Amino acid sequence: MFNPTNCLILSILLFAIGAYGVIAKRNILIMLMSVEIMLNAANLAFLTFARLYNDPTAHVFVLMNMAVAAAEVAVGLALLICVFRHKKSVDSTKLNLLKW
Amino acid sequence: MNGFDFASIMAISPEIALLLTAIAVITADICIGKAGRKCCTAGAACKPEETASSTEISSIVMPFICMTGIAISWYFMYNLWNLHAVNGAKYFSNAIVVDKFGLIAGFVVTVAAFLTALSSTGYAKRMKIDFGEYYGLIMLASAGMMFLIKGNNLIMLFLGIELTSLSVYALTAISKHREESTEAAMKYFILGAFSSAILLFGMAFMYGATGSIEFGQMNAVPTNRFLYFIGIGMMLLGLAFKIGAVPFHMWAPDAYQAAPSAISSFMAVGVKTASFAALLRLLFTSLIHTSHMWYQVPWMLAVLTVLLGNLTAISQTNIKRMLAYSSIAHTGYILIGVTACMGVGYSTGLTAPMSSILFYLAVYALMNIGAFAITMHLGREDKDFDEISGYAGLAHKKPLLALAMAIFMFSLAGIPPMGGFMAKFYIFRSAIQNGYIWLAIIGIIGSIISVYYYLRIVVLMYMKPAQTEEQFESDQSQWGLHFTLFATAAGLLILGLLPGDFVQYAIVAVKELL
Amino acid sequence: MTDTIFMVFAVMSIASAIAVVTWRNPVHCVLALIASFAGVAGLFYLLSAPFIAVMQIIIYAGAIIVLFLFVIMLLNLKKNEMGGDAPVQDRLFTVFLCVITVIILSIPVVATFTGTFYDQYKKTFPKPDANLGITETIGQEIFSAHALAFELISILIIAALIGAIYLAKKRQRG
Amino acid sequence: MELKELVTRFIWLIPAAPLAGFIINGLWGRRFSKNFVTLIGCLGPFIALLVSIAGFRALSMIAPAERADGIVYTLYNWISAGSLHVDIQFIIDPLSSIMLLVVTGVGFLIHLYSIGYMGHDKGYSRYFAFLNLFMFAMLILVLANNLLMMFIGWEGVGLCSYLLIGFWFEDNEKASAGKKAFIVNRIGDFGFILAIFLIFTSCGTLTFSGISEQAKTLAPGVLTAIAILLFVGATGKSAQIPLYVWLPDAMAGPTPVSALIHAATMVTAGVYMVGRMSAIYVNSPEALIIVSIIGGLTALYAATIGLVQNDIKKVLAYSTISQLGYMFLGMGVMAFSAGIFHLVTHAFFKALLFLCAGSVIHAMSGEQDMRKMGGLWRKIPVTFACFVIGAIAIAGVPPFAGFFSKDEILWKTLERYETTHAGLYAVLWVIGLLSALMTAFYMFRLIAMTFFGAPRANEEIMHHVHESPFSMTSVLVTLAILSLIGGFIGVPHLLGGHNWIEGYLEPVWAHPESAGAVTTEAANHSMEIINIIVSVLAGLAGILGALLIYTKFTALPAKLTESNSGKFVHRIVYNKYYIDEIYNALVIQPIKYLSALLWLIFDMAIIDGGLVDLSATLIAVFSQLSRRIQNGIVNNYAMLIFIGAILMLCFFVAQMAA
Repeated sequence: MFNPTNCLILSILLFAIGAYGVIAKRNILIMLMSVEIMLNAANLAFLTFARLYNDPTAHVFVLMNMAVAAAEVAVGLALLICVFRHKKSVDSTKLNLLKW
Repeated sequence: MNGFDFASIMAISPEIALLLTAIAVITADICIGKAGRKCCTAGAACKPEETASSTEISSIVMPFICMTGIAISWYFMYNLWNLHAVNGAKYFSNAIVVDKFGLIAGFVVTVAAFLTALSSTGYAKRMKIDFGEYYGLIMLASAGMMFLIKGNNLIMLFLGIELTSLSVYALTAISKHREESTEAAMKYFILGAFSSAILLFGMAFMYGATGSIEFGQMNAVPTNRFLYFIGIGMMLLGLAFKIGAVPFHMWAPDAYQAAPSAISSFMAVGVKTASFAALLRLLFTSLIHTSHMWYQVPWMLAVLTVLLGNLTAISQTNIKRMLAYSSIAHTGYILIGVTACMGVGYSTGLTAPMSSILFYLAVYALMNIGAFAITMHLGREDKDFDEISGYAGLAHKKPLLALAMAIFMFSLAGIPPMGGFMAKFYIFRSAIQNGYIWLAIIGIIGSIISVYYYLRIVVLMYMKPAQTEEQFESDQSQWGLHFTLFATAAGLLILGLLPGDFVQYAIVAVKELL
Repeated sequence: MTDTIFMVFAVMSIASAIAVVTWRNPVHCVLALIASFAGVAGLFYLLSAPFIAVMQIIIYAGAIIVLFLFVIMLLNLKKNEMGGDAPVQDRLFTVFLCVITVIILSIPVVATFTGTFYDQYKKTFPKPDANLGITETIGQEIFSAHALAFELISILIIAALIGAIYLAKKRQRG
Repeated sequence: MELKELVTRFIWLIPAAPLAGFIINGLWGRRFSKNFVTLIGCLGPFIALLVSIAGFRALSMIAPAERADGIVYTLYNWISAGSLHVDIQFIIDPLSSIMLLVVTGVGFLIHLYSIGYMGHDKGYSRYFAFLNLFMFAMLILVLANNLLMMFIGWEGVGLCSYLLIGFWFEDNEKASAGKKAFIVNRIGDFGFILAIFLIFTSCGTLTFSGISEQAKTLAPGVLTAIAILLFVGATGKSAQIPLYVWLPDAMAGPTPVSALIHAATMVTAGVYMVGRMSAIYVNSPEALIIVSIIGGLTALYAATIGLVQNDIKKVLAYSTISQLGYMFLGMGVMAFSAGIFHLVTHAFFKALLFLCAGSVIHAMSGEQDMRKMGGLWRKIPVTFACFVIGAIAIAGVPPFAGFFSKDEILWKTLERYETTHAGLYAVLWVIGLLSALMTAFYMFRLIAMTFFGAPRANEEIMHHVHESPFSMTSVLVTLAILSLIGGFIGVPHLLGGHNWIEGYLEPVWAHPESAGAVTTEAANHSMEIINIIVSVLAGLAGILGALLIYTKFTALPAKLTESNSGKFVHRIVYNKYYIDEIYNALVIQPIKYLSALLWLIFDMAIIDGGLVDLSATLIAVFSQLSRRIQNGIVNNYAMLIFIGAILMLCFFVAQMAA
């Protein structure tokens, strides 16, 4: 039995957990993973609504999102490697050259 | 029109031109690089002057490929402008829309890209940047911005934002041997990805509320306003991040300070113009009917952005960081225009604010690129000339350069007869016309505060002695930069003295839209 | 039956997501992330999106997770290089913020799906369109209505490739 | 008619000629020889002067009834956006033609003077370039046919004033004086630009003729708001209470600049603007009262400060503020013609006084402190004679220029006594009279301290004292002649004149709706005569008082003490001390305390401390606070974004519930 409320609240929970990860973790790797969780949450919401409207458009959207997520992770991790070369750390608090 | 027929291809011809240019640049880079390596390996010893000459060649050839590509794309845009004399046309199953509004915004973006390429002729080499990636990513980012401007559904909006952002993240870190560059790019990336996720979540709710992802289809006030409002809120946040509105602005100072100046100005101008165009398109096709219920949100954003941007700019010691905060403040002024669009009659009240936003974006592009180009011009080795105290006495050593800088500063401060004054005038006028008098007053207060820090540069340049003798000697022949500076300064004066024509174009473009 | 499966997948995705954001060791986190993705994939399947569910496994587990693992191995982090969590008060405040978010976002969801709107759509829930999530429908959709977006994705991946390769490689001109 | 067409065709030359001078000298000035720079620099204003004279002639040939429409020339359609339509349009009507003659005439003379005065400065070409740029902006302001163009000129003159005050920028104090002027002016501009917006939204047009037509139809509240906002702009530019503080500091610039910008032309822009917007003001009695009160208070207040200043230029600066107050008093009592008349005569004699002061400073090798001067009149007789003429003119002694204009303003104030608010206008008249007395007093105190008595400067400086070159003295003499005869353009009917300037300007002004209550002239003749007599007496009393107190005792040479009437002399010396004491105790000390108190309260506490310093400090503090947000840790940025998101969502959820 399909219940959109459950699915949406689940996706909201995932979204909040992801947001927690970005804000509270100081390990950039894990922050990137948390962003992935948030994107997943959005995809889940999309598919719930697709089911609601019987509309394949959202499926296409979700597919695009996955590709974008993969591309984003690639750039993000490459940047992380770059940063690691300079700082020898993936600690986000070490990124403190630029402020004020 | 669904498929890839001729008309559809023509509709995206400017973008195609930019993409092909990107590919051409990267290919050219590989070829020249190979040629350079070949003469290294073929000979008994690698002759440094040969590699140097291949670098020299590519440092001139690459920007020229870019500029040619942009010129071709302008030609296509010109065709489209004449073709769509009456109304915007939609292509690819309504995925994109071609109209004069988008063409003007696209023109501003490509002008920014053109000036960036032009000013990078000597600069990219001095900064030890790899040309292929640099120019390729600039072209890709411009194409992303153009798609963002033209996009007519949420998928195109999201993909346009992502294409633009991914290219710009990489461009921020393009001089990756500098620690602060990579750091800024990393921060920008994390926050960008975070806000993209929020934006996407908002899009999901928007879709859930309206059952469609197409802009025109989302405009009917939906049966359930609950999800709809959540969707609007989160999407606004995503776009507010891209334009750098307070409190979503924190990436901007870091990224603008640490990126090479050419990229800082390109990113400030291009991303802002494209995001504002997308925001406006979203607004007037889909959201305007309910805007009377939530205009307070952009109102608040505008106030915060104007005040915080201007206040924080005062205490900066690095000119690029100061310009970053000032660009945040300028986002605030434009947001005043956006707010002025809201809660008023649909077609009557929108012409003035929307055309003034277009005008502001064009003026902002010129003055920002100009100001950043000065920091490029005076820089040496792989540094930009970014200490504010270093500008003391510039007028005595390089009077023309100081004059140009004074023009940019006065224009940014909104002092007549520069373009910046007319732009602010139009924005504030439209806000007052539509009943947002307090917003306009706060905007004017903000611009009065801004006089402090812009004027400080002028005072330093004209009224203080130079610190050392040789500090203004730049070590390159920089004809590209000279041309950029001349073009932007002249453009600002022209837009300030004769704004009528450009505003007429903007009005035509906006009226067609409504 | 479906409800039970739903609950299993739901608990799996939530629990492993929480594990991702609480554990310290990135390798463990990646493994938890796989479990979370798998759980969400199961949910996708339940939402009559079998094709997307499969793609979820392929792209996320196949591409993204592998990328993460590669980078973790490449960096070979020592303990002091990892960076832990924010201070306790920050974490508590973040939890507080997240709870507020959940509440704020849940209010409209619950409000929407209990009223007349819900009744109107309720009839279609049990039997989704048989063609909704299958590959053919999505394929047709992609190559007709969203052909341009599909092309744009390829450009986006090119851009990401250029950027990523440039950033990750060591050599630089000059 | 032929002349009119010719003028119409060449109006654009008036601003364009100085602009061309600015561009040429500004870009290539350093490479030119000094003579060529001079030629270019003076040619622009000269051409402008010629065209202005031609314009004035052409306008005089038009029938008086049609003069108000003026000679209009549209250069091009400047802004046309929606309902806003603004042209670059020049107008020569009676008001602007008078102003044009003053600006170009005095401006040209001061250019000539600068040749000698700035001759040895290393920034010679830069100076002329800026001066030409100033002329350009000022002429745009004067010629403008709409508010927006006027605002452009308004900002332009502010910018040039800033550039020229800080001309000797090596001196830190001077650079900051320029900055102060700029910032204080921006506060005024804030009011002005708000007024422009308000006018546009309520009238739908920005041209002066359009505004005049619409003004009567506006709601009284809106009218008053516009009028007061405009006046805020005027107080900034024309240095009225409470925004006058920048003008004394502005004396840091070269003296010809003080004469041109801070005495004759730019600072009068506020008066000119109020005159231009007379249609707004006559329909708003409240605003008129505010203008007249501020004007009167400024006149008195600045005059009291002028009494105790020791810097020769500071005295003149406060005197300028005081005289500007007079003009606003005239504007406030709807004596627009009298206000403009005073503007014209003031331009003559104040420019003269400043230039003479410049000549003195030049002679004294840069010394500005009057306590170190004295006994100069033999050494620089031409300067001395001119200065005395200027001082008599400003003191209001007939038949010098200042008498007629000042008297006219006082008379019109007194005349208003018969209408409503009788007490107010009586007080204003007394204030005006008192300021006239003080004006005469401090001017002759200045003369006494500078030119009479024993030299107080050291031998070396006195040895170098010499009359200025011909290029400077000729300008002084010209201006002295103008100060002498300038008043005859407005001889009142009572004294057998026909008040030409009043009749000439009359078509420009708007008239209040209830203009019927003007009393017949005959009935007022006796009052007018009393007014003239009293004001002349006040001027003479001031002059005599100052001369007595400052010269009588110091002028007696020490020889007398040795003569056989030594005892008598001793008594006189003693007496002098005695009188000085009384004077000191009864007059100087109270005024000193009063002005020190006023200076403390207004200048230091409220304006410098309160408005400028406090706001600057506050802004700096906020700036420090706001940058703390950017603490460098990316997680915190994400948190702020998230908080922003939550707040926005809270708003939307609340909105849904509503």
